[in-house]
Amino acid sequence: MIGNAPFFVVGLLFLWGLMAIFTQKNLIKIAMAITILGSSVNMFLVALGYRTGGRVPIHFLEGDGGPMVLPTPQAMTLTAIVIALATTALILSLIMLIYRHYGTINVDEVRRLRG
Amino acid sequence: MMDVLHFAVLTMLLATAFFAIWFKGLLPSAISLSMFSLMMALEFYILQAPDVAIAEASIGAALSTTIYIFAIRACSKPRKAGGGDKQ
Amino acid sequence: MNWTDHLPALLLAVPLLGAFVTPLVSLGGKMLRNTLLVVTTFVTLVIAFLLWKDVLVSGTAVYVMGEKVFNLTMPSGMKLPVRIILEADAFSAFMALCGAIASFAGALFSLNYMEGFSGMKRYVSLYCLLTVGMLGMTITGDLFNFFVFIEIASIASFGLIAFWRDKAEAVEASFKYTLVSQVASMVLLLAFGALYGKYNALNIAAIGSLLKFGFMEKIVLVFIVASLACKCGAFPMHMWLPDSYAEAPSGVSCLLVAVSQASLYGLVRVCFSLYGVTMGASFIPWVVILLGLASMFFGVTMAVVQHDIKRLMGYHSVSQVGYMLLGFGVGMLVLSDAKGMADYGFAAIQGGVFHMFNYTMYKALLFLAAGSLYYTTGKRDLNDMGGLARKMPYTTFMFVIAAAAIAGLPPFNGFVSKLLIYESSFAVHPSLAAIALISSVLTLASFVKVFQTAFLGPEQNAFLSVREVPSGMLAGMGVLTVVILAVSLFPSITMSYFVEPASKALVDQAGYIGAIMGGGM
Amino acid sequence: MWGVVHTGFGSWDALAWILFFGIAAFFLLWFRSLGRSDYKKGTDQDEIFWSSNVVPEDGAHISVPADAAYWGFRKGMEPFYKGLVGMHTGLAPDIVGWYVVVVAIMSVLILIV
Amino acid sequence: MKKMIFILSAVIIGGLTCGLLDVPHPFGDPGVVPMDEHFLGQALKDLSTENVVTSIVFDYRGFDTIGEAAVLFTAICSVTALFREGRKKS
Amino acid sequence: MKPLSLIVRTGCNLFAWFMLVFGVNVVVHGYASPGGGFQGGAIVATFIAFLLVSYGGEKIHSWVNEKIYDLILEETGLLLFITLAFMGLPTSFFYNFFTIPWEAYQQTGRLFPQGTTAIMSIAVGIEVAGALSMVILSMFKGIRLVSDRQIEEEPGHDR
Repeated sequence: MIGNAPFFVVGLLFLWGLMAIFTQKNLIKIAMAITILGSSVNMFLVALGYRTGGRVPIHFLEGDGGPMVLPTPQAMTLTAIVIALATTALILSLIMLIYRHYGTINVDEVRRLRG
Repeated sequence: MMDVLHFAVLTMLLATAFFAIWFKGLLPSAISLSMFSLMMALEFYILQAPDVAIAEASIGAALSTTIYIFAIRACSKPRKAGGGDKQ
Repeated sequence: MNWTDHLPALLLAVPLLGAFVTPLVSLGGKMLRNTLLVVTTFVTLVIAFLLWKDVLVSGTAVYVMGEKVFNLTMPSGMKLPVRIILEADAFSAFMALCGAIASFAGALFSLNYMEGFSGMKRYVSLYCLLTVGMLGMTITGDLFNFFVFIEIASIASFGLIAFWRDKAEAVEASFKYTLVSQVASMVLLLAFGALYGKYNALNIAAIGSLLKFGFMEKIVLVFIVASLACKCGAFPMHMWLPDSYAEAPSGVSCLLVAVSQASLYGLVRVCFSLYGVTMGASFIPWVVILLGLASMFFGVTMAVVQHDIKRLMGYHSVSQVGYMLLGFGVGMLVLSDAKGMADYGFAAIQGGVFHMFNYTMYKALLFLAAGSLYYTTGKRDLNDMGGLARKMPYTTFMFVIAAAAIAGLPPFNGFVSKLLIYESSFAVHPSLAAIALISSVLTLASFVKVFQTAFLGPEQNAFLSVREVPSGMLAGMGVLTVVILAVSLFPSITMSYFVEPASKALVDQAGYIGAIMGGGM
Repeated sequence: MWGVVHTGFGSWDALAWILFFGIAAFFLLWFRSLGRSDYKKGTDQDEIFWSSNVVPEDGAHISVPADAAYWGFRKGMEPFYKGLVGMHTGLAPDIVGWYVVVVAIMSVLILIV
Repeated sequence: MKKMIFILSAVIIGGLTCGLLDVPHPFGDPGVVPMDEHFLGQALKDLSTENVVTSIVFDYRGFDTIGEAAVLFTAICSVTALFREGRKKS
Repeated sequence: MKPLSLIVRTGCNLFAWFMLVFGVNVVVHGYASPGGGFQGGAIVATFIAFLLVSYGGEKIHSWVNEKIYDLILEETGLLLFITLAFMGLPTSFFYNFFTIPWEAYQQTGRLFPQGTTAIMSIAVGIEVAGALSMVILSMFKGIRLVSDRQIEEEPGHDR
């Protein structure tokens, strides 16, 4: 049986995304870490709505007649995906401008503002 | 059968996420991230969420990868030294 | 059907519409676009005022999005609300009014301040969207909707902080804010998802009526409190704040202050209305108090040694957020204890609520004054300034009023709220009040430094051509000055009509839940 | 209308403070009126005395820079400031790191306490 | 040193997250779900939309959707503002 | 961007038009099948990404004016969406104001799109397609802006 495996995968992805922020030096890798973090949360939301043996929440596709999976997390996830894309686009634009100004995308050298 | 597929997709999710950060090069990372999104879309499909799967496949796998590749191209053009944290 | 019933929806719809039509209106030229910005923020201010008045007269306003009757919270046969509900009690309306004032003042200021820059079409859109996000956070009654609005506010502020993208520091500050804000948002969404999974509801009141304080709720509370404290800039997580407040254009800094207050509102709302008395035995109140003390003290000590004027004010923001956290923390500590609540807890909450309003007003004014200095001199470094009081008398006057208010000098409003916080925290432990007093003294010291170096001193040749700022900027600062003076001179009216209903609404968890769960028609 | 705010331990009266400032202003103006009446603007009474040195043309040379303010305070609290400024490294992952540390400490504590 | 503390904290948070996630309900068994059952039962009758997710996105939680459209609009405004041509100095 | 091989470019060109049609289909049939405004809009937006691969940036920028995406697509979608939301206002904001009763709907064969949801879905589809295309185009423009051209200091900073 599948057990709670999807939830543990979510936790591992979350941890991996969080750790990548601290271990990576490249700004684009850090942006990827943010993307993984967002995806893990999206997967958590969808996994919350799953019912064993459930079917797609569309009345038109009459399946085998089992219970439908919960639709609300899916609607929330749609919103969260678009938000994640918006943030990704913005953070990559900022990285491009940082490269323009600093000539590097090493995170250790982007520290004019300190103290 | 479905459980085996589910396990395979979960394993692939972890592996692609791992390699997206692990690869040294940026382009392989971006491709791995794209694979990650595709696996995520497959996972959503297995969890009976085709709406989200379509969104994730088109946004995560296609558009997100495109802008990642744009960013990598913009940041890999050689520039003169200097800058950094020196004013 | 009365049109005033729709005020909560209009409060969000009007600035949203303003943001959406900006690209069309910009085709008509600069004049039309500026008019749109001012009109939109002014109409929002009027709506916020009407909503506040309405809530004060007739109690909590509930608005159900898309239902057949606007206040039918629960459809027949349901025990829980299903749609998105906007719930404006006295505290929400208070915060919305406070944010709308800051938004209007910043918009007036921006017109002249941003004259020489390109991309103003996008600036106007983003400014309206930031206003929407801030107002939405304050009046929504739904957890996921709160997340959406916090994201609108965050993304709009990323764009606005980096608006001067020709300066490397602005881009860097925006990047740092993006990173930490996004991690905090994801943790927040995880917490909201867990709450949804357990209670199968997203409404704050509905979850609040069901909540039992167990393992999951503890972790969720920690996640929410830490994320929102990060977004409003409490001490160990504050490092993005001075950077981004300093590098943003001044009109935006003014609004960012209101946005951080909206985050603080969310924190307080979750603690008081979602968890309420159930969390009484945990140590979260002490965490809030400790975060407050640390922010207050370390923020102000960092501010004393700064020489960049806006960065100094950014560190002061950290310090001032500490006062509010201290006040609310003391209030949370005695939430389940009726005697302590009557003795000093309610005073602490009143102090915190009043300080939120005061802080938004005078810190916004200080940022606008700093922006005026940048506009006329082109400098932000205090070492290069001096003798500007003769050249800019009005700016000096307003700066002095704001500085006196933030330092808590007696005739001004900052003193009243600080007094309330000192007294109530003294009742908990004298050392809390002592640290608060020391921070207040250091605040005064650093503003004396700013005043002395920037405005006093001999005239400098570099500033011979400096003139007073244009009238639009003066009008923006004037709005805030008038509000500060009015609040200072009529403290009893302010307290009884403004602060006390808000504090009562905040403490009254049963009332907040009952407005949705009990009413229901 | 002006009103008094009772804060539980004391009270706050805006009118009393305005009265106080009025009286203070009266005394201030009174003392000022006792001063010399033969002061004239533009004569040598007006000139700056700079320890018998030549007064610089530009005011920037005789104004005290902001860095010099509270020099002693900063010198006295040198170790404190060294730690505090050292904490603000300005690195982006550090900012996230502090947030993560706070969350971790809080969540461990709330499970123990 | 500092990095080790950060990573340790991240591990603590990750571990807690792993422990937290299946507490609401075990995977595949959401239990009693009044809100979602209401959506599933009423979507066809209230709105006559076959796709329940669409009816939630555009009707029951339509305000989230307008917020989400606003997020996209915000992203466009930000990206185009960052990459604007800029005014040349005269 | 460096030109890719001929096979990739031709394939992308063909695939792009297929994606356009598929995206429009997903948007229009969102009420009854998986899909809807966001998903379809995002698929339509991949159209422009494929065109960028197959033709290169200069050609695309000479063909399409960004104002098309900004003013026409995006504004139409957003304003249609918020207008529909406002039109429910006598009852409540976002009220679904022209649903057909359940009995009448059953007789039409249950495939007829109706209610504001279908129109809102199309509005959001237009908006998302315009918005994401705009993001792609501006970031593509950003590559040149970042590498070749100087981002000059603006006159507003001067005093």
